[in-house]
Amino acid sequence: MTSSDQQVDSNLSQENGLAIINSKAPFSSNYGKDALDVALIFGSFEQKVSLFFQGDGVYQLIANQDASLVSIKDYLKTFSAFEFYDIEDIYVCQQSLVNRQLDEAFHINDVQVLASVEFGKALNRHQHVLRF
Amino acid sequence: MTSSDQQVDSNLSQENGLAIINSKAPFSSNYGKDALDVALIFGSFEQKVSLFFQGDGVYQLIANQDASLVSIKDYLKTFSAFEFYDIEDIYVCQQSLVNRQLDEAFHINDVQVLASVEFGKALNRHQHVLRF
Amino acid sequence: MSTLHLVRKSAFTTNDFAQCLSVLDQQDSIVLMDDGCYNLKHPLMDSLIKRADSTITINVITNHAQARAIETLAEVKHIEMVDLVELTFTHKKVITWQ
Amino acid sequence: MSTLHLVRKSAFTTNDFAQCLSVLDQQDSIVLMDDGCYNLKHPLMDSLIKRADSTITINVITNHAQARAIETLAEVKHIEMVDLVELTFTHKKVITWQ
Amino acid sequence: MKTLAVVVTTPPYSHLTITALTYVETALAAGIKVIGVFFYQDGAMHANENISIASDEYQAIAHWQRLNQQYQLPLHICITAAEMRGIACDSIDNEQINQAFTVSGLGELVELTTKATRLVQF
Amino acid sequence: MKTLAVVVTTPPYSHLTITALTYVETALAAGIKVIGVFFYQDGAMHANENISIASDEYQAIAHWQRLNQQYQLPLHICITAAEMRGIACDSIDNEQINQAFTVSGLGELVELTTKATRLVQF
Repeated sequence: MTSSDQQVDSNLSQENGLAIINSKAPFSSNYGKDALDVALIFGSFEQKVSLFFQGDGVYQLIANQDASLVSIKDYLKTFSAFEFYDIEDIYVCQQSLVNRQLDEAFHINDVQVLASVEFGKALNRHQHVLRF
Repeated sequence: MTSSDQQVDSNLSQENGLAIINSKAPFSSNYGKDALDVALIFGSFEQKVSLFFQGDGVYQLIANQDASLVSIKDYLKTFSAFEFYDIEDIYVCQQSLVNRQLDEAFHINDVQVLASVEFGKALNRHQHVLRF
Repeated sequence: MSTLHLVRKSAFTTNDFAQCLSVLDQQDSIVLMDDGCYNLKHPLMDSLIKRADSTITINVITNHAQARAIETLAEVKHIEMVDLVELTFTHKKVITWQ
Repeated sequence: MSTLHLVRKSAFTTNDFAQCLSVLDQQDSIVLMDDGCYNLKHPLMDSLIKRADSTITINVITNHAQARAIETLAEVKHIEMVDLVELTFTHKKVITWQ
Repeated sequence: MKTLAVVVTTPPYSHLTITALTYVETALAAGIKVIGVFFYQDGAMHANENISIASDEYQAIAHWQRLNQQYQLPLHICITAAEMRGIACDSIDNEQINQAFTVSGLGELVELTTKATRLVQF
Repeated sequence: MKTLAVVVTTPPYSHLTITALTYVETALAAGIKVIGVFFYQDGAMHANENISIASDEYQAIAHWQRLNQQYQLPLHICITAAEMRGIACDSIDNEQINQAFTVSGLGELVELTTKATRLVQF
């Protein structure tokens, strides 16, 4: 863990920033892209934003997807820009992964897999919540 | 059962007409109204149309609802026009009612409550199916 | 008071209510509104009410339930829209499950 | 052949697939497409495959599953869009569960 | 002769529409007679001439137009659904309506359904 | 002072929008400072001037306009969401955009979120 990570962790003890819950699968609706656009704009305004993936939203994080096979522009690739935008808190609900028989293999780094109670606690550390 | 009902039943042995499956609750989306509009236009063109209610769609049939309490125009009242349009086959899935702890008390007459297998067989008697 | 959860969807059709319950904290409150009123009859509601240690307050918006002819439960508090506005500020944040 | 069922939604989120299965006839076929591909990993699929008397054919559109990185099952036939067009006419009717 | 009628209820910016398009295009290429596509509910938004989708995204509307031209595929939008969604349908020579689409009533859906061997909804 | 920002993601023809409207109106009547409503996703369709809802149905757009006038309630639509849904936002004096609404970017949502005591999504 780098010192900048520790900085983020200590910020988390205060109630601040926006939490975005992603609850939809990536390829059938614009919800994932709409949530991403909100996350990136908060990042570019240097406002704290954290991403939560729950339910079918966890499919947005899974490795080895290829949107081009269904003629969709792959907005998931933009997830690799999170670091650039200082979006460092990315949480995924463990139970949602288990229910869907998914491994903890993601297409971005530093995803934190949390049990439901911890997932809820992480949500609680934010001032505002939007869900897509 | 009147003689006109028997006529309808004998028609049912052939594969014909449109079946519309209603799967959505009445007051949060336009699906129920959109399905109703399709049913009535088929009726007015004297084309056979049957209505199926399954899942949260069964809430469209429940007695004692009052859309005006939430400022919605009550399209459910138009269900009473089904007879006028010769829409006589109205089926509701029994399991869906049981799951929702709903009595078989409907705001229109002549609703046929069917177990899943019979519900599926009634569906099968139609040439085309739309689901809303 | 912690989080106010607005539940707007039927748990008979989607899993939004289940997701809400999975992150629910002891100090939270729930408001059933729109199609969320149907959840009064859902097995998830039974288990929520039976949680022995529960301090969670469950509310339903009266006219939303009445419009749908849904009978309510003794354990559930009936509120109006003006109460929902008040709850918005007596809790620290609001999450909408829709 | 009887009815062709197009399943386009995840059973982890909505109950459309469950509704489809409740009316399924022995001669019917299922096509998993779009988010319906996720159902390959759903418990409902296990029980469908294990139905001892089942003559139901289960298909998945290959690129829809591949795009989603969903591994498929031996019991499920991989098809392309041109096969779906053909199935449309080898069955008596089509019901879309979306 | 095998004839097909298709109902599309998803908007042009939904990825689900790509599946509908691919299906119809494949059917046409296979020599199936597609007697018409009826755009209902959010599907009616397809005829809005002002829709602007980012150029690197799938251009569903242009794709439907191409099928309309190449195969004379009839594309009907439901007038009631369209007007609710901000497409004014009352004037002649309406600049807001994409010319590949025909403004129709639900009666057209009855016509398509009664004529088609198969009806498929997307 | 209690301040509220509201995000609306449902279209004007959805009955869910009535709940959002009633909530905002009740908050305003109770003296809560509503610093703005941000219309995102299908909510952006509210600003389409050509939307025509049957006169005996709830007129959500007229209702938002009234709140805008009576309380100077700021109504923002997301430009990207609007353009995808057929509202051309590029011209000045745009006749297609309902004048009660302001065409904004997502930056406005950041502004509202950071200023508001509470953010509520509908």
